[in-house]
Amino acid sequence: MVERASPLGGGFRPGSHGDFADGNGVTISEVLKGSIVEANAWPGKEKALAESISATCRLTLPALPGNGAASREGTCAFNIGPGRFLVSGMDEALAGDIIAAIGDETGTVTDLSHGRTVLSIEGPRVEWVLAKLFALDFSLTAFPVHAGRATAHHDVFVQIQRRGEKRFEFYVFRSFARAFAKTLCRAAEDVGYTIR
Amino acid sequence: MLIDCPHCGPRDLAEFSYQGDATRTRPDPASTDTKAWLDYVYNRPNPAGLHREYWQHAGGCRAHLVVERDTLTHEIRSVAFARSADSGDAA
Amino acid sequence: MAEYSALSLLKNALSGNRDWKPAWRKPDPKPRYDVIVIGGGGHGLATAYYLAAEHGITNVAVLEKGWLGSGNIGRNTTIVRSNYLLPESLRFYEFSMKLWENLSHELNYNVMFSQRGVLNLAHSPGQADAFIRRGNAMRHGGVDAEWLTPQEIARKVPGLDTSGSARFPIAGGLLQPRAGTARHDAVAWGYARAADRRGVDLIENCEVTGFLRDGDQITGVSTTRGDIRAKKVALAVAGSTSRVLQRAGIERFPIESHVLQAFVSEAIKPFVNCVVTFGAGHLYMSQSDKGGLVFGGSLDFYNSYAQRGNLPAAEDVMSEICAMFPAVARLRLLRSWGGVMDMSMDGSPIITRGPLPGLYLNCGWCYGGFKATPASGYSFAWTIARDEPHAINAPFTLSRFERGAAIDETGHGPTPKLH
Amino acid sequence: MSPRRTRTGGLIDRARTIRFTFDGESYTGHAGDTLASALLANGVSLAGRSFKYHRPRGVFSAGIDEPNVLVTLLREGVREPNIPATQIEIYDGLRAESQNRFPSLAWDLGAVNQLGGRLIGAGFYYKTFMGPVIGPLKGTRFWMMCEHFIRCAAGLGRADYEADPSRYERVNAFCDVLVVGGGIAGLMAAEAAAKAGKRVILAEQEPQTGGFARWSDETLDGKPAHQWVAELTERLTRFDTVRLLPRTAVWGYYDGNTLAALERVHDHVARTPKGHARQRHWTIRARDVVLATGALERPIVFPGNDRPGVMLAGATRRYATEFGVLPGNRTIFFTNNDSAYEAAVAIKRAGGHIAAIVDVRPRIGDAATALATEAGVVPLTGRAVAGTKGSRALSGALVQAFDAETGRLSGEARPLECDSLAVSGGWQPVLHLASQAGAKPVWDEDKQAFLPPEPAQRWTGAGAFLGKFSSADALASGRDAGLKCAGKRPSRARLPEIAPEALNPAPAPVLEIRGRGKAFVDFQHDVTADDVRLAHREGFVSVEHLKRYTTLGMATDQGKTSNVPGLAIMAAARGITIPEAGTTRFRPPYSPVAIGALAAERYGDLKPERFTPMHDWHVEHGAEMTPAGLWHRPLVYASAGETVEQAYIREAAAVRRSVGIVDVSTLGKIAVKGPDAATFLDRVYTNTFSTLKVGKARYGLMLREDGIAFDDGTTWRLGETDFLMTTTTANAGAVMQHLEYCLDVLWPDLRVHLTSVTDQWAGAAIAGPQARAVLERCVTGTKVDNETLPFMGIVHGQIDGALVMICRLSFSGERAYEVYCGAGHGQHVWEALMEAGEPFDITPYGMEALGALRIEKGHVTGAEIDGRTTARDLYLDWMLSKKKPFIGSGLMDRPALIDRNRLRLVGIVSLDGQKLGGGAHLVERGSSDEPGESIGHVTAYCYSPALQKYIGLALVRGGKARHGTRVLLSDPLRRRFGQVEVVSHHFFDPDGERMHG
Repeated sequence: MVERASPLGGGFRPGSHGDFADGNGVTISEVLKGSIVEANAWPGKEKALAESISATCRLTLPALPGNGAASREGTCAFNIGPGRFLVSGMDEALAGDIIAAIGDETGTVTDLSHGRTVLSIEGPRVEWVLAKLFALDFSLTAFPVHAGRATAHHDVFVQIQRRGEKRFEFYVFRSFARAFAKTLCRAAEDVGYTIR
Repeated sequence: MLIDCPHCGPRDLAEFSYQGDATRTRPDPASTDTKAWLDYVYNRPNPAGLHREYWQHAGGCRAHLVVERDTLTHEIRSVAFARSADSGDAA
Repeated sequence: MAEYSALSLLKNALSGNRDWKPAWRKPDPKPRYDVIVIGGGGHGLATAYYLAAEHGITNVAVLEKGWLGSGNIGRNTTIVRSNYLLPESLRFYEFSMKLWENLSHELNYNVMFSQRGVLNLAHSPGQADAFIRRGNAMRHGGVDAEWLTPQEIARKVPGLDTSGSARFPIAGGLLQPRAGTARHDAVAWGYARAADRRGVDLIENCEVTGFLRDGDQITGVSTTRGDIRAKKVALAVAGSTSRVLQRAGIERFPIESHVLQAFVSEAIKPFVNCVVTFGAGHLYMSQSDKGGLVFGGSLDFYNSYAQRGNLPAAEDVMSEICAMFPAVARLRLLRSWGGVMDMSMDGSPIITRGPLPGLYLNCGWCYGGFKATPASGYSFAWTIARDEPHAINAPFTLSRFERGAAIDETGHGPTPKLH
Repeated sequence: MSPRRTRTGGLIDRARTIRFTFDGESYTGHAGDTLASALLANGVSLAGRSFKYHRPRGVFSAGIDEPNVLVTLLREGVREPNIPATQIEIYDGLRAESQNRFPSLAWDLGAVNQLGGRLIGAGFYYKTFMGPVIGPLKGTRFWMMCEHFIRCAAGLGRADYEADPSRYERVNAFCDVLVVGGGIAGLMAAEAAAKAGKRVILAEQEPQTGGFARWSDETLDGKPAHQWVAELTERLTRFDTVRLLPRTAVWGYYDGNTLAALERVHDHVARTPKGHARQRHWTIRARDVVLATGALERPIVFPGNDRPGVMLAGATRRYATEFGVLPGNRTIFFTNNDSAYEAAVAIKRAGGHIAAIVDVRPRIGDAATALATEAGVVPLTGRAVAGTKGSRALSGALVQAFDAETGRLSGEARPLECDSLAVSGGWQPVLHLASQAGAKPVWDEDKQAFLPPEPAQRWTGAGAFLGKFSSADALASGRDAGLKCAGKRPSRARLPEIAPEALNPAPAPVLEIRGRGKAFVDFQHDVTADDVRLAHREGFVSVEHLKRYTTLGMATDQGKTSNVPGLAIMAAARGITIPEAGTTRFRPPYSPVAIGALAAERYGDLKPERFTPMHDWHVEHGAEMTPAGLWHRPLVYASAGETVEQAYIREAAAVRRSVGIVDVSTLGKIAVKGPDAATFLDRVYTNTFSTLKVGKARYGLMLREDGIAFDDGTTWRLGETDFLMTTTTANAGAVMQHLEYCLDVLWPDLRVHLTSVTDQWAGAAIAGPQARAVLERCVTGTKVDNETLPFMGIVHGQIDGALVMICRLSFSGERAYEVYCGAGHGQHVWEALMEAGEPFDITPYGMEALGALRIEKGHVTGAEIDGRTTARDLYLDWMLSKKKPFIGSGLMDRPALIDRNRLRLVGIVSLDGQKLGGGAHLVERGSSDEPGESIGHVTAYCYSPALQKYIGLALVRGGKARHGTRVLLSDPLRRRFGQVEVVSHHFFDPDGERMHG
């Protein structure tokens, strides 16, 4: 297969940037997911859809608002709207598997593997940096590990999954990815950041 | 202002897009009653007080909501999904 | 009552300013008038003035629920312009502009109309074409308009980011040199004083609570200061239009009330000498005589009668002003306020007889009411006095929606928040 | 040693000397000084000039309420005007300038305005400057000439045009309890809430917490108040759940308990570290708010009350106690309440000399008497200061007998020598935030102050904000407020013991001493008591009229000191009480906020940039990019020396001649899926989609509900229940939102899902006679011949290993294909197409050529679908289905919308061989001087390589009926006039032979 180009461009330079007086505040990197799909249940079929996803992706996805899950292999899924889930994994075949697994009577699946860019941000100052960009409560109690949130930074829609106590993954529309990465990096300058 | 999205929880106003009056009833699509169409498209109760209105959680889950809000104080009394709201637009 | 002039100022200064008289009387309402104007804002006061001055109808009361000029004319970014696209709007606002140009004299009150120019910046070739279309429409309608290149703009307005590296580089600008600003309160006070001198009763703290009727015919109003009868009742209450109409039994109307915020910075020495608007967003800015930068942007986008704005809308405006004038980032916001706008379904006003017999209506000014004040008062007075519209307000009826003859400057259709 | 600095005491760090300049003079101060305290310590009493009369002014307050000494800071290469000296922490190298004076503070030409004092009182502008009725200065010209000079004289500091180099940022915060104000009440509230497990934010506008406790001489449990405060603050920092925000002014109280605060992060150091914000804009969503905002002291209005050396009594106390600075060598106190006595003692203890205490009250209590004794004076009760002496500095005060009942002065005015006059008119709680939140203040006759009412939003008051002025009350009310926010009942636990006991600061109801000379109410705007009375005389009696007519309270201090005295004078003039005179509603911000701080991260980058997958290729290949909404799109790919026009003509000609390629990735793309998808499309489009076969595309038109054209595009049926809709680039968001509204609100029963896939697909359009040949060279997995891929057909295949979906459709009139592939493969596929096109000299083209080609074909776009045109106006009536209703069908036939005389679409051809011009109008007759009546306008124009002429599209009254006629092009704005012929808008290949072939 043809390799997918990153939308981030030359400005997204690996290395250390910003004020390192207190060490590395956060690490930012692009996660090259093989598959990203949006799965959308018909009313009343939310549970069936979540179960289907769970079975295909080998994880346990609760069909509850804002909930999410991740498998040991790194496949993750989270809820982004009523009956709507974002599912992603490193395997390029996964999108096809999910499309095949979900029947017409359960809902629809749309392949977004190219359409969304995933950025990971992690580190001790991650909540501070993110608080600059989103009107969301990033505290662990309000936003537990695996949970997902759909939100926006001004014109940029963002879907966020918490992947660890100090790690988040951001799904942004590909065409906005370069601008968003720039904004994210800028917000991290005061705590020092590393691009990997 | 914060709107308590039934799906996402309380979120900042900036994430929502106002979609207008939610008391209008769209005429039957095949209706040729111009008066009814005019009333639907142009007329509004525009109350000073409790207002039933649509908001879309555009910067969130994208669902349309029916919000009851006081236009004098901006106090929000209730929020529900437009899809499950009991009255309002149907055709 | 004494004329205002440099001489009267000097005379009064010599006598310790003890002899100044009230700018207008504070009469009690009479039981009956020829015309009652509801709403003591700019439009209501201007209407009363022109009824008296142009039509000799002086047995007129203006009823104001608060203090005169307490509506949108009291919280305003004060821009006066006639740079419109559509012929109906052009005719109306240019008529207004001509009245503005002689207003201080006519009212014997300095309304500080300053024709410092309004410059609309365009930021893409397509937007430039749209602005040129408007400028040409102005010229064909007998209104002044000029097209400025980015170089000319850089010379005229220092501090603007005219660099090619701006996020939205400036492609040109449409200038109306005769446009400008005026002192908003002075307009209300000037009309009030001039109307009062011609015998109009200006009655403050008098809220209309209901309408007196004879069948369908409106015969007067009930107020917090008693019932008052009149042959004709005229409504000019801007953001409160729907509320007042509801008291006349009209439950649904093509108006939504929305909040618009405006802002002023701390006073600084002269910084910008014309009104500038930013085309890659929605922002207008000028500098007041006191030195504050006065600016505003879009509506808060939801129905509201609370004169209170929200924070995200304010932040949007600040972002845009910084994009336009990067030096302004360091200046400080002094005050913000919110006004209630009567947003119509096509963004254009309604000045008409009806919708009930004996009732006359002036509303739907969205956020363009200030500049319209003279023409609005003039044509509304005409409509009330003669029971037929003046040529300039004839297209601005209610029936235009029925006919499909909306006057939609922005092309956004019946979505009031977008006008 | 500075002349006014005490030998010891204060909370400044005397070991650290700091150098700064003021108006070019070098001075020193200590760490912990404000610019105001440092200037006072250096004996600089004249430090500002007032707005209108240019009166000499000195420091009047010690805090946020300072009306007089505003300075311009020169920092990071730019000017920052109007900063109160009381709010500036000095740092090494600080440079400040005084304002509103020329040529210098001491000798200011503007002071000539004082001579015209009576002439230029309140409202004078309105009464003159109307100018002559005839002559060169008639109309507005005379006023504008005068205005020019008035403007130069007005304003305060001068800003420059250099971009602000600062960085600002926003931080969103969430908490259970936001405590506004870090005085002892606020600290107690914060601790109580934190102990109950709540997430707490405490914001304090000053650099340190403590407020009044920093300059009182009280002890709490035997410790000096400031030390007790420091310990409590330290305890708070140990909670993980507490965030302390010093230098943070909460300035806005918005709906839903959303509060805005400004943190001055690095204003107190010489240089903001790289990558850090100078100021930070906090948006705090708090479940509960504790307002512990304290109180501000009011002045008394009396003649000459603005002379440098006159200062608020509480401020003198703060300068002496916190900063170790004496207000003068001989200080007179003038008061209507007891709090000034405590201040007098503080000055005395710091080593100052109290010349007198003048009290308007006939009698005072024992406690005050004792304090006066300690201060070394016998209070002059029943007396008032009726005037002051001095010019640029205070040299004395005139003291006269005064009857507080009648407000009259009597007897001889006795001059008393002094260089400092400390005034107290009582205290007014800071209600601004509560007022913003909708609270209407209530007048308290006993305290002679406005107090907060019952809250409308979720806030709880504490301390002096509630009118509880004693430290004991502040501690108790603060703790109770914190507990209340934590859902707990008031505590009976012991509170720290306070010594000495505080005096009751309830003042006598005297806020003005009427005498001869200017008595200032609003210092900064030079509004005098006589101005207030003049406003009354002229009928401007409502509070709002008063404010507007005199500009009272509209200066940068926003009337913090002038509000209540102004109201009191108006109330007296009207013969009514203060509450009857009314209050004004406070608006955000409570204190001025840098505009850049509110723009935050958007300062410098207003909107995010949107790039297509092929963006870098375009740039590398010389494309000139142009903004299209948030997107960047190639305008032309000009080669060296080419103009834009030459370039697009070359590009468009290449398409007609051979083949071209254009990036169409920006088109909006929406996946429409589900069993009811076809039904749904039938309802939103004017034409029918349910009859569309799988593997085919159709052009569609949408209307708004009012029957006006909304958007157009093609929709592709990829499967029975699977459609891909495309929209115009500009309307992508609006169409998506419209469709979602339809599904959520109008037809919730339809089983349809929508997903934005704009970013999933890269799109390249290949157009021209050789387009198919190019595809044949690179597409695998499918044939692309006319049979397999007829007009509006769709095939799936691969290009150089990447999956592609190809639809044959054309907006140029040429044989053309849109090739879609995964966005991540966009550049890969584009390059493969370029390579395959090499033998045909494939030419990349930009927006200009794209426009030229679509104009030649007569295809409409945003310039024609401008929100005012109907389908019929654009001759798209054939798309209006008669078989089914659709959005817009209900109102599209209204009489004015089907009028034949509407502006309708035509083509125009330039007859003089000159360019047309977007936005030019068309007239039947007219000249450059008399442009005549417009009958329409040009919506788009180009040079047509196919026709070798300048052509355009236009909307013209009557439309088609004018075909074959000649009209005049009129573009007065660009001075272009000429003749054009009106023709069909289908210039090129009207029968579609090339497109279908």
